[in-house]
Amino acid sequence: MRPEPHPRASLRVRALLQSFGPVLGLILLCIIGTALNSDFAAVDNVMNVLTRTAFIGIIAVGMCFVIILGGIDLSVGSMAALIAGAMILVMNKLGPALGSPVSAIALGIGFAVVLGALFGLGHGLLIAKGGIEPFIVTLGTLGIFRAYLTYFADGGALTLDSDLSDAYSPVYYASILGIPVPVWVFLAVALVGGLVLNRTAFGRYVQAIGSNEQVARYAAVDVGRIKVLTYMLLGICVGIATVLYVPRLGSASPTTGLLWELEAIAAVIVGGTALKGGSGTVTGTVVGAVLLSVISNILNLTSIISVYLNAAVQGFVIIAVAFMQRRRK
Amino acid sequence: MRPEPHPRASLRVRALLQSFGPVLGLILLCIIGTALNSDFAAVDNVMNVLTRTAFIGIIAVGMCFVIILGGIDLSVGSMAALIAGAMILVMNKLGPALGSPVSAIALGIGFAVVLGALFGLGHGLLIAKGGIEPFIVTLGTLGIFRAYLTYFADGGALTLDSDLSDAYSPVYYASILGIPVPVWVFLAVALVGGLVLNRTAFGRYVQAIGSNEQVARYAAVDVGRIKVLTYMLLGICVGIATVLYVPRLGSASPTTGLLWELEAIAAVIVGGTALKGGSGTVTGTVVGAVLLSVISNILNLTSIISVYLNAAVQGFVIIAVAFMQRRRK
Amino acid sequence: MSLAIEFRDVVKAFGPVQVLHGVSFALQPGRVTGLLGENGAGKSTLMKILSGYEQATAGQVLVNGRAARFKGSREAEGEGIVLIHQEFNLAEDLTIAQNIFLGHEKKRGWLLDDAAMNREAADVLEQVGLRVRPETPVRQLIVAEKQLVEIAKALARKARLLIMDEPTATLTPGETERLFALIAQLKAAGVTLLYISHKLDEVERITDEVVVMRDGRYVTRSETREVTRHQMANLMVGRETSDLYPPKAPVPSSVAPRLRVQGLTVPGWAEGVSFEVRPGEILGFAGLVGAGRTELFEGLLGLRPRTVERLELDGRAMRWRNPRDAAHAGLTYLSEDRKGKGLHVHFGLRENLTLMALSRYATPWLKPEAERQALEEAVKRFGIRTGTLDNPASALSGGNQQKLALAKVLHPDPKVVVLDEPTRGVDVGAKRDIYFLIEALAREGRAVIVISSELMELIGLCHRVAVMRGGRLQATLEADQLTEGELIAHATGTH
Amino acid sequence: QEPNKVNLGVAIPAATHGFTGGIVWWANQAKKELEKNHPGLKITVKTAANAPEQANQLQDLLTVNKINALVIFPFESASLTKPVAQVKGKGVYVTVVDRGLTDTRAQDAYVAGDNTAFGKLPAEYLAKRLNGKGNIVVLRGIPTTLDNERMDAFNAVLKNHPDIKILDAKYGNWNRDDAFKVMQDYLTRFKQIDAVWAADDDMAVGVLKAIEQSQRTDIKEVFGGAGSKGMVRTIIEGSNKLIQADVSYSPKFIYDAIKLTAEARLKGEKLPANTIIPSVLITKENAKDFYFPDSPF
Ligand SMILES: Nc1ncnc2c1ncn2[C@@H]1O[C@H](COP(=O)(O)OP(=O)(O)OP(=O)(O)O)[C@@H](O)[C@H]1O
Ligand SMILES: Nc1ncnc2c1ncn2[C@@H]1O[C@H](COP(=O)(O)OP(=O)(O)OP(=O)(O)O)[C@@H](O)[C@H]1O
Ligand SMILES: O[C@@H]1[C@H](O)[C@H](O)CO[C@H]1O
Ligand SMILES: [Mg+2]
Ligand SMILES: [Mg+2]
Repeated sequence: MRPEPHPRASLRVRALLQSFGPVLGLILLCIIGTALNSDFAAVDNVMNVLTRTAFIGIIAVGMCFVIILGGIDLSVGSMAALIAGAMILVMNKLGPALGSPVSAIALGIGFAVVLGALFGLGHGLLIAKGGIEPFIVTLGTLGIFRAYLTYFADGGALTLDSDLSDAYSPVYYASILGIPVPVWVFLAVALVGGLVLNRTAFGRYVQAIGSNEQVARYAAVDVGRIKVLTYMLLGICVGIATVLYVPRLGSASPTTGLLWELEAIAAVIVGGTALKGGSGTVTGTVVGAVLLSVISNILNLTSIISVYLNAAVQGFVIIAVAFMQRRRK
Repeated sequence: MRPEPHPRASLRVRALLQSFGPVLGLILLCIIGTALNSDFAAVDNVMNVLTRTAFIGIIAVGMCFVIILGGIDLSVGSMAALIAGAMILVMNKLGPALGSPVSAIALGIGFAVVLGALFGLGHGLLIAKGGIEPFIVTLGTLGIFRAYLTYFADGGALTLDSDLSDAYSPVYYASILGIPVPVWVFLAVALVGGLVLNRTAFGRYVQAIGSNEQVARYAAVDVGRIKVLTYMLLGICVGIATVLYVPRLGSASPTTGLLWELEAIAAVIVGGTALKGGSGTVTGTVVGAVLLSVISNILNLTSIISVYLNAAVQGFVIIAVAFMQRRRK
Repeated sequence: MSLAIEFRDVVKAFGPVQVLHGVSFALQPGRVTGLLGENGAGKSTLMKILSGYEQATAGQVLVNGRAARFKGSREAEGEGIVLIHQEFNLAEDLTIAQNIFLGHEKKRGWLLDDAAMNREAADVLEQVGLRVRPETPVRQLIVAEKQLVEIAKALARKARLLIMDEPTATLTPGETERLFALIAQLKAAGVTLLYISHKLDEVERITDEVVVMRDGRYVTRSETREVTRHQMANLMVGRETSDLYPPKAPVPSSVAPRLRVQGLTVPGWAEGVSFEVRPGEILGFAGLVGAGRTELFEGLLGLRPRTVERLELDGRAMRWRNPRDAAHAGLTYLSEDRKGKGLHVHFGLRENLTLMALSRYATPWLKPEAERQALEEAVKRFGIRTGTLDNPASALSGGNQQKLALAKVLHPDPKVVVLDEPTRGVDVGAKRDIYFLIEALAREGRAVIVISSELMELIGLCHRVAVMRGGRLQATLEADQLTEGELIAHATGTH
Repeated sequence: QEPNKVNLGVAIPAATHGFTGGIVWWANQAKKELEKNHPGLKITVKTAANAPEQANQLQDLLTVNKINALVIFPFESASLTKPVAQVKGKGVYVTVVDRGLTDTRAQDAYVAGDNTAFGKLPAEYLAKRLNGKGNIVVLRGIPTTLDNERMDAFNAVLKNHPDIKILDAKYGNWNRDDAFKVMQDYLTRFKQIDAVWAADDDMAVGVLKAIEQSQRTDIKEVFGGAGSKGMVRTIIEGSNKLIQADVSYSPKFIYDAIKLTAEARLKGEKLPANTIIPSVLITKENAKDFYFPDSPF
């Protein structure tokens, strides 16, 4: 047999470039950031950026599964807002009843994650069993979740009682071994996500369904069940993200989580996963999420351009990064 | 494939339901609307609804092509806002210079459509030649377009000079044969759109690319060119929609066109086109757009439920309509 | 170990169209049975029912005497019944090993045991003779390799009844030989085999008996050694068949070449290939898998990066860069990958047929009536069998899809046409029709290039045959030099 | 900290509609003027599209820009309380503008418009104009605490006028287009409307267009809110008889807050704990005082 011909080798290089595209972009941005402001590379700033990436990053990990599955979820921002609101209501009720803020918070956390799983279950059933396009289902629930939050908050905000808020705040603000709690959680979610995607049958089926649903069906994969589980997984991620969000801002209002769906999807796609599904990586998604935060961090650190044009700079950078890792036609 | 008990009849019914799903939904809604408020069916209200559907509807027709092509455009709302702003600036300059409001308006209209085409050209080139995911390109330009509008408007509103505004306003407010001008334009765009999609080689190529790009390429379809043209077509639709929008309020501000992308995409998908592309109908899209306006019109005409829950009702209705026309798994 | 299968009055209808009209016959355990029938006879459909991918509308399948009604392929696999599909069923984004074990993953606790799966995949790949790493994504494979992966996938299932639906349609003689050796091994191990093929020489060689279907009905069965190939063909079509190949019309040697290609290089695939073909000439391309024939022509069309020293059509220099330019110049190409590159399976027959010649129907508005008329003519001319003209292409049988694909690339009326595996999966009757059609195309003054893995086809049809090996043009054989031995010798480099 | 070196951070919402456009413009205006006049002063302006982003900016201002004074127009009251408290905890002098925090310990000074008056004044004005009798339709902003405050104040006044009926109050999202549609539908639904509380000048623009199109004559008053330059000019010129009054709620208070804070800190002084910039009724008589032609709002 003759040696492996070139094309596969060049394909390898390409694949490498593709998966390193976002990383390269990130490195480049970091160089620019440091050049513009030497404090950019300071530990404090790096931790700040990573901590704030945690919400969107955790949601993006779940979104990565849904997109690889060939689906989409537009509702995550509203879902987070509603979970935050419901969680605050529950904790405010439980706090005085139980007398112990810590157990109220623990119950609240459990409640948030379960609620996320249930919302995901609903999506999954409507999509897999109801046979409705994911875009429509989640566009619908986007409105529904936010409306119910508005309703519960009477148009205003739901705010966590201050004793609970104090007891809860270390979940966002404390550090372990010098690294803030949300970063640990983000890391854990990303690791578990990567493991589930690449090393479990479930993850394999998600990729198979996204790549070719018919083939998966022919291979006797229980397509419906996997779809439901995938949307539940995203729901759980949203629940976890909310658990980190609430101690930070301590309240939920009708504007909470607005446009998070776009950010989460963008993190996944900037991270090199194709919107049409079939393949993608958790690592890429994490890098994508960090990259997006870094862009706005750099914009915050400098004032070289008009504030009106921040969004434009973000737009240009996103397109440029995507260009670096573009696929061959 | 599952066994079909009475394959022939049930397949027919299914196909019928699928294409009539949105129409049925619309009829049902109209019945509900009339029951809730007898003014719903009044000519004035019907004309109001159709007129205000025109913008989104016209954009949705273009979006329908892009989605059938297998693409997406998130930027249409921002694009409309920027075109509106640029158009107002140009007309305000030209008005005094030319001395005639009418010719300033005519030039402004031409400018808007050309600008739309150019933006579409930019998208098309980045996507087809640059090889970047449409989601990313248009997410980027979404930010860019809106940022530039905000910049030009200094964060406020750009307002058309009052003599121009008076001369221009018939384009939105006048009627021909009892039907408002925007409705005529909408009708014309839909008809031309339907014709182009179903009765021209271009339309066939759009479907072929969306169905399987590789096969289209092998079948000597100039995939790149068709993609560029399709995004240009959407850009032109956005330009036309803007031409109708500006005379309505005579101004453009950073809130102009906010979330229109979601509405336009929703109209297309509610109208029965699959997000993954390959096939779809202009008629469905038109019905989808009207259906979405009717929902909010009905909500405005009644106060049976808390205002907070309006968005929830919209969500439920969208999901229900989609359920009526769901595809077989 | 072996399974005994019996079909009893199996009926299948798709919507209004009934495709199986009460099929009854039995398969004897431990033997290799060939299933013969024209395109659209219902072979694939019957096999899908047997292996749980489709359900019969009426009738029964008995497995070892017990009625079985499989609700899905998994249940059939539970009984040891495995089908290798005629059309590929591979998830392109997954690797070879991941596809092979899809739905049957090996695990260590919760986690997948990829090392073990890759190891086992490597074993079965070795058995089928595919030397590609199991971690390679399927997207990167060529058609023949995908076919081998399909076979490897079935092997990994440890079948007791293995059904092969056209397994060699895209294989070259080398892989085919290896497959036959494998079949012999399986048979020796007691596996019952069902073999569907339109290559009657293969059927003759490896089957113990043949079962013939026609128009959704069982016709007859016979011990293989008791029938000749010619008789098989007659049984399939239900009438006397005549010569497979048309007589070769002489090509005047004085005419200038229609297409001249000089120094065509497709980086990584083909190196400095030059050839020419005259009007009225049929030029064959032979080679083994990996010879680079497909890629050479994909490069010629501009579908892959390539460089070319000189390109001439009717004496004029050409510089087309994509299939569209090429089609405008008068050259079209039929891909060997029907499903992935050849047809829009979700499109109607009409839309598929006219796609490459739409400008003819757009003046400026498309005329569906004219398109439909063209479809009716094509259905007649190419013998496409379809329930209704409104079917999507996916509802056609494999062979009929091939005919549609052929009709499609000929529809623009090209001056030069490149046909890559033109008779893939086509029945003998239709094959003959296609050969005569190709001959007619040449006689009309067109230049025809045929890439084929069936050496007999090249020998029977072509005026000259170019042989490629390792991306280089090895030799160009004139009609009087064309023998199987000669071709194989050049293709394998043992000349 | 050297008293005469002030590194001032300004955190405000992004210019997403007329009013916030005004906020951004006035903040930049303050930066331009004050940095020119005070060499020891550095002002960094950050605009945020949502609450978490604003919280992020606070962190960045602190960690990287190393601010020692902050003027913040909180995106949301409750959400920003904790992040602002953290900044204050690091020794930064904090002035909060308009949307008050839920815990006032998190701030040093508060400069605000008067949201209660924003709802109260139009209610009193309309009650008087309608002689205590008539039908009013209301457009609300975006569901927020401050929108609630205004609505509650409006309702509280009208409770004393039982013959004035609020036919409905739907959200127009502080957006001209949404207001246009809501008003069109109000006009279809209600045959007799005496006055409209549009609750924002941007929304009033949409409302006026819808009324103009319908050619209805029953409506006597449209009352916006915030005192945008377009509305104020209309009042000065008397060019639309439906627009007779407005209530001031000028984004200029961000300018005032920055100026007050910067100048006080440069001298090492403090601001009074509360500075309320009163919302007052704008009519033809006093309109000139509220007209800033250069501001975008
Ligand atoms: N999903 C479907 N819907 C409608 N008709 C179908 C469908 N699948 C198969 N058919 C029809 O059933 C008939 C039998 O098809 P089948 O694929 O079994 O033929 P085959 O004998 O395998 O032919 P070939 O040799 O070409 O592979 C054909 O006429 C085909 O058009
Ligand atoms: N030594 C080898 N090891 C692994 N793969 C090989 C080897 N040699 C060739 N190949 C594979 O063979 C393929 C090249 O096949 P190509 O399509 O060029 O052949 P072809 O002549 O068109 O064959 P076919 O007649 O099947 O169409 C490539 O995918 C290449 O990776
Ligand atoms: O953002 C809101 C609205 O724009 C309103 O018009 C005035 O108050 C501001 O806070
Ligand atoms: Mg078949
Ligand atoms: Mg080949």
